[in-house]
Amino acid sequence: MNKKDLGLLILIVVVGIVVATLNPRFLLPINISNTANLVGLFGLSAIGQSIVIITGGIELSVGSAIALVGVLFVDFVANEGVPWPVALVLMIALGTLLGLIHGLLITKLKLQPFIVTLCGLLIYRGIARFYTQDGTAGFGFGQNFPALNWLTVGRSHGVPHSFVAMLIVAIIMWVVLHRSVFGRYLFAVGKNEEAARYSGIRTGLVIIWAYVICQILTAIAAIYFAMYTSSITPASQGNFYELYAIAAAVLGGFSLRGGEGSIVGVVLGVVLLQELQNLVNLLGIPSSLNFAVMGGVILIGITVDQQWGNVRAKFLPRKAA
Amino acid sequence: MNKKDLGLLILIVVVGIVVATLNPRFLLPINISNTANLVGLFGLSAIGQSIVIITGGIELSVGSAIALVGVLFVDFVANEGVPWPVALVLMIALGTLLGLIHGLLITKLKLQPFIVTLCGLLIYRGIARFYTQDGTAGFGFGQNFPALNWLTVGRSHGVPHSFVAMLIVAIIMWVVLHRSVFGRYLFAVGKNEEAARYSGIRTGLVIIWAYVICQILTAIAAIYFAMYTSSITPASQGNFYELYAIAAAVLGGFSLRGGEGSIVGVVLGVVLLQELQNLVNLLGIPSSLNFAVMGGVILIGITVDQQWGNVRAKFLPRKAA
Amino acid sequence: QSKPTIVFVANGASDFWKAAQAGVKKAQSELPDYKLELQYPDQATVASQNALMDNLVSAGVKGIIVSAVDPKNSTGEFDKLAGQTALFTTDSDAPQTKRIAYIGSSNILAGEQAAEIAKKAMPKGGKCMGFVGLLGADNARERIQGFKQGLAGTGITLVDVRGDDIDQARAKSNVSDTLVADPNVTCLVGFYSYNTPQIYAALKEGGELGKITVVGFDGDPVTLGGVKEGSIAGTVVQQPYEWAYQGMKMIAAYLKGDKSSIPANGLDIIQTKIVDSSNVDAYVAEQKAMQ
Amino acid sequence: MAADAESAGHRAEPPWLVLANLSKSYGPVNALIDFSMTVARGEVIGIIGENGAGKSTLMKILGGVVAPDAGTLTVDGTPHSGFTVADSMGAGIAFVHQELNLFDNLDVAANVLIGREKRQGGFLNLLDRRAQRDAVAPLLRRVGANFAPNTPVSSLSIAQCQMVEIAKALSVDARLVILDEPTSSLPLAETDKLLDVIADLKRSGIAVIFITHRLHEIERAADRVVALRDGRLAGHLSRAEITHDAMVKLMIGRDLKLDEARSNRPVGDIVLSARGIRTPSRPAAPVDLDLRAGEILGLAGLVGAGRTELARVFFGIDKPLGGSLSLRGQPLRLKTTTDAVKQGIFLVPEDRKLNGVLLDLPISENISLPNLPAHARRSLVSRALENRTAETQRKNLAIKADRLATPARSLSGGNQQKVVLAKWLAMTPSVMIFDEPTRGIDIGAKAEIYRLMRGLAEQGVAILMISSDMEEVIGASDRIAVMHEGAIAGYLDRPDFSEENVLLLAVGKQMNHTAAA
Ligand SMILES: Nc1ncnc2c1ncn2[C@@H]1O[C@H](COP(=O)(O)OP(=O)(O)OP(=O)(O)O)[C@@H](O)[C@H]1O
Ligand SMILES: Nc1ncnc2c1ncn2[C@@H]1O[C@H](COP(=O)(O)OP(=O)(O)OP(=O)(O)O)[C@@H](O)[C@H]1O
Ligand SMILES: [Mg+2]
Ligand SMILES: [Mg+2]
Repeated sequence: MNKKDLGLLILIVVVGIVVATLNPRFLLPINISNTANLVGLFGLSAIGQSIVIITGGIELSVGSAIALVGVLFVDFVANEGVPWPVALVLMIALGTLLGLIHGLLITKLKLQPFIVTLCGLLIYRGIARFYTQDGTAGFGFGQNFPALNWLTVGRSHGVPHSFVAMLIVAIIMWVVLHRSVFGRYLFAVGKNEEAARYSGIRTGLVIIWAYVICQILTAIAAIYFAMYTSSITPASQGNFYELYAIAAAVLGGFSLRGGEGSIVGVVLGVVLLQELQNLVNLLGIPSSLNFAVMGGVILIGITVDQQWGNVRAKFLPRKAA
Repeated sequence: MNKKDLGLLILIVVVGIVVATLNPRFLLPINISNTANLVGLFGLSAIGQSIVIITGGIELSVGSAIALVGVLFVDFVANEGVPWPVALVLMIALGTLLGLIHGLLITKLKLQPFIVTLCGLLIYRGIARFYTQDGTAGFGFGQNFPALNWLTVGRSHGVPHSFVAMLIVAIIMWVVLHRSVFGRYLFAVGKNEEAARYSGIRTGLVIIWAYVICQILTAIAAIYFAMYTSSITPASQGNFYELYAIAAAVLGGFSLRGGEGSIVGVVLGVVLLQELQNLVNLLGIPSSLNFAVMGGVILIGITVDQQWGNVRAKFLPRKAA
Repeated sequence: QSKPTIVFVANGASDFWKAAQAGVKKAQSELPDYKLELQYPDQATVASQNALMDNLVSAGVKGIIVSAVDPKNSTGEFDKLAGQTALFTTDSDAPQTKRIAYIGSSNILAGEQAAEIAKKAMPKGGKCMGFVGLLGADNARERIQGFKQGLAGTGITLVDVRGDDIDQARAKSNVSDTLVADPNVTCLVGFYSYNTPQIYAALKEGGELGKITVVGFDGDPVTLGGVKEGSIAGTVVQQPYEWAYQGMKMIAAYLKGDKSSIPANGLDIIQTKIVDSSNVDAYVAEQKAMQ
Repeated sequence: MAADAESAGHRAEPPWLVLANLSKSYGPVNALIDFSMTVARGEVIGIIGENGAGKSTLMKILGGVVAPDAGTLTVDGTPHSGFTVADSMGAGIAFVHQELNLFDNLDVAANVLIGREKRQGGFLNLLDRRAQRDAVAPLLRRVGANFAPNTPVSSLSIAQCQMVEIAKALSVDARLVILDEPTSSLPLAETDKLLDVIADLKRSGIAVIFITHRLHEIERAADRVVALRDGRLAGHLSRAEITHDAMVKLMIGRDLKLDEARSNRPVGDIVLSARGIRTPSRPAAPVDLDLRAGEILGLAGLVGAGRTELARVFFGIDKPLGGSLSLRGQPLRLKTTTDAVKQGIFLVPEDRKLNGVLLDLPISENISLPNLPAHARRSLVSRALENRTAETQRKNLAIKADRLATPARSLSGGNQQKVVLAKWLAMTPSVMIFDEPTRGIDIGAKAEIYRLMRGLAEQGVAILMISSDMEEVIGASDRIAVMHEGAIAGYLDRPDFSEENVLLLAVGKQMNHTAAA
């Protein structure tokens, strides 16, 4: 864990202590369990996003993809009678396809990631809305898939399985990003794609993989979200979730210029954001201020982090090169 | 007008001809006038956005700023009895302030534009919603401000004044961007901020100005939007408008890496986006598909533009460099 | 160009309007001389809805019945539209405009009916927490107002209403958080159609189903299931089918020159009704029959 | 020399790499025309040529980065028409690019082994970080680097980065190592080390192609010289024929007399003076420095001595932690570079690609940029005025570009440097700071730059010349200041000028007055 991550952890703990002092019920196991569940849901998509951000890209279609995959999954399972494991595989295939398309457009046609994924944002939401004729996709009353439920919304000893899933994904992605050759290439490509190419790295392939991984994780997150809400309004499901994911990554020390960041950081970023959401409800802050609180804390966190870095640079002499 | 702009113009005309063939009412003066009005509204904020994009920055808080300024303006004028010219000046001052804050955070504290303005997006919307307690701000029945109305929602010979305002702003910004010393600095900073600094340019100041200009234009756009809708739901007014502005700029040939773009381009980008919205409604395409159509056309437009550039580069020998 | 068109403009995409769609269809079968449609703005915003209606008028639509996103403040736009087409309102009224008539329910009355359910379920009083999509929206305000009016003088209070911006994940976590934040809350009210199912789900997960009184609005299948099961005290349903069906017929008549069906005060209130365990089966059957 | 005998031994073998009739043009610019050469095993070839002669282009073709328009490459008897980066690597060609290509978010070891990581964990392809470090440490020792394999590259200076690049080339099991101006920012000691490395490579049968504008390095290291002029082969020199004058003649087609004459005119008053300036990386070492009108003060020092950082303070880029500046006796407060430029303090930066020119802007716009208001009427830029200035500067500095509207990117490194000079010379300097002014600049242009500097000094401009090129420091300065670990270790006046003295001060020892006498 690097210094940035540590700073974030301290911020999370400090905020936690303040909230717990104001309303001790903050520490109730059920509340922590609920928050952990949301951390799991948002964490899955944020980890995906962070892989793309490492390469210097951005994936704005996450929220829409969550709506599209959610709608299809629920409709397949609830209405079309597709067995859920099959639907799950189909959704992951869909995620792979979306990621592949984005990656190809970005690497082969040299389109800017921002614009490709912005179009994705528009198109996938459109398709999701069209598919249901702008209606809601949901499970009927009493429709039940015990195994699927256990996997997604189940809890063991109060630990939500969504959180467990996120942890597993985080550990895998930690190894991939920080310990594998592919991870090294992600960092290299993010810093200087040209130079990476000169070094014999197949940069196009690395970038395509990043988008594929992101969309696969997004598809998994979409299924968890779908099972959590168990009904999906395609016009609003997942709206702005890409921004949450990006915010979490940036809070966690990622640079949108690419080449910087850690998995621990993004997970902590998600934890902080969810803590803030929880705090608004627990302290009875008007829900209209929810956004403002979130924005304010992110801004303060980033500023403090930055300033702290400056102060360190100023007063602590650099170690001999 | 450069080749990129010309290509876009051709796309606009072609789409127009197709739509007019399918539904001749597309060419009715009232329809063109309505579309021109929307072009005016969105154009004002897109021009502002494009100035920021030139510097390699991004301004994500546009939509929220439109909500905040709109709410305050309407409330001041309709409920607080502030004379509208005073309110107008106050709103422009507010825009200046917001731009200044963003610019200072970005240049002095060295925060990333994406994250500063993302926090702006969250915070301003929160404030707007809190200010009205999540209610709507609107003019009461029969409240009327003839001069203000004439300026904003009035039309002369069918030409909406919002469109006229946008044209005036576009001409001014064209001179600023493409002919003035400041414009040259904007491009230089966008291409390579460090090198610009090493040439004795006060890059910080240039960047701050870019955000101030953007927010001033956004504030003006906000007032036009407010008068157009004449009521403002702070939770939804302006949602995603930053994305439209960015999409328009990118369609118009701007690079999000900075240092590239033209005012003619961004205006044409806005025209195309509004033409698409209009088309969806006129051709009776399900409105759920609106987004998908928009995304699809942007993607195709950008791809064609890019591929055309590649083909040109391949087959037409470059003019003497 | 061929047949005159009448459009039902909803206030945003939602399942709620599926029933209205059915009503439009039914009316279409009875009105072959007209082309009847239902359209949504691409976003639930005034700007988007206004642009949609401007375009419809440009396209030559003869009559519009609209569920306004923000009726209070759409005076100018509605008056302009009323000059170009036959304009009716539904769902939420804009009485000061030049619209011809309003066909729909009264949200204040609906709120009062919800209060009835609460009173019946909690004779000893209690603390209620409300949940809604858009706190500022008129229908939300009126329902909340009606609910409070209906509770006046009883031992039941509505302590707060949490908004979620139509984000269902937020809607659910708001409920979970409330259960944690204030253990004295004994009653939860879902003011928007999707809020009640999310309350139901959160309670179920928290193992508190049945221990807390739930009052709902609208007829989401989960809500109705909960009512049937007994874990939801009751719900107040509107009749969008009737709005669309009767509205379309009224406009068609009006366009033919028959003004008699327009109520004198311009208000055609179609009553909301309480669905509780006593009549839920009948209601579900009735809805099935309609589709 | 032993090396001579060895290379003679290899000459009998057929060359393993043959370049035949290579041509490459960028639009109207013919960067390389019908060029042929061969490379034998264990041969050290020095490539020389003026800026823009096509040296880097040739190397990029060898590296597979640029595809030639015509011609073939034959490796071990196999001709290649399309030669990709992978082909190049496969052929055992290691390449140190002229421009640095390091990843400053990774550590040194990761950079050295990028694309060729040490792996473990089978199909999982995990990094073996210990093996990486173990593999890189000896390479770093070999190039004389004093930093560890796990040092983040972001904390290295340019010269140190260049060492990493060289280590990277050594790490490949190469048959040919291409070094495109590897010493352009290496000071003397490190350069020596590099020449040793080259000799090492040669001993183990590895060929080296070595591009540099420092001709004495070629004299020391090369078996053979290939000269380019305007994209064509200008001629060869065998080991025996390599002399400074012969090389110059091949490169520029005539003799060149380096103008060593220094005016003995007395220098003027103190223009810029610094007192107790402390910089962030060396807060404990305050710098006092006086710069006089009409003098060229050479500023020497080892890698990372802190010269660049001092220059940044003088130019208003960094704020010092403490201390004060004054200009002609008046206190000088620099909040931004604009303040410095207003006072006539100009900087020609060390990293021209990053800080010197805007690569995508036309040459003319680069030149007018610092003085744009003077090229504008009522704040609107006048292209006519701009072009006039640019045209004047192009003539004065002999910038090799066919049109001033082309982006600076298309210029060779040397010509880019001239553009940086041009933008300042179009204004009136009172203090000019040159940070490695001739880095990557050919000998002809170098002479011009020295002449320009001298001319400026004669007009009374105070000049601070930071340089790691010992010849340059001793040849062009009127006075030398030597920095050691952030502080000024001492000054040398003309009589004391010697490589030895500069080096002694640079490593923190006392200088040796007798040696100078
Ligand atoms: N990408 C490019 N686009 C256009 N012209 C180019 C490009 N790269 C190089 N050139 C031109 O090709 C010619 C040869 O350039 P090259 O970089 O090979 O020179 P060089 O001999 O390495 O010079 P230097 O000593 O300055 O590094 C120059 O005239 C240069 O302007
Ligand atoms: N104590 C230190 N720890 C780490 N890095 C240092 C230290 N001192 C200097 N450096 C590095 O060296 C640079 C400071 O030296 P500067 O570049 O000013 O040296 P210089 O004398 O110009 O040498 P060079 O030949 O490297 O340009 C900084 O950019 C920094 O990266
Ligand atoms: Mg070169
Ligand atoms: Mg230096």
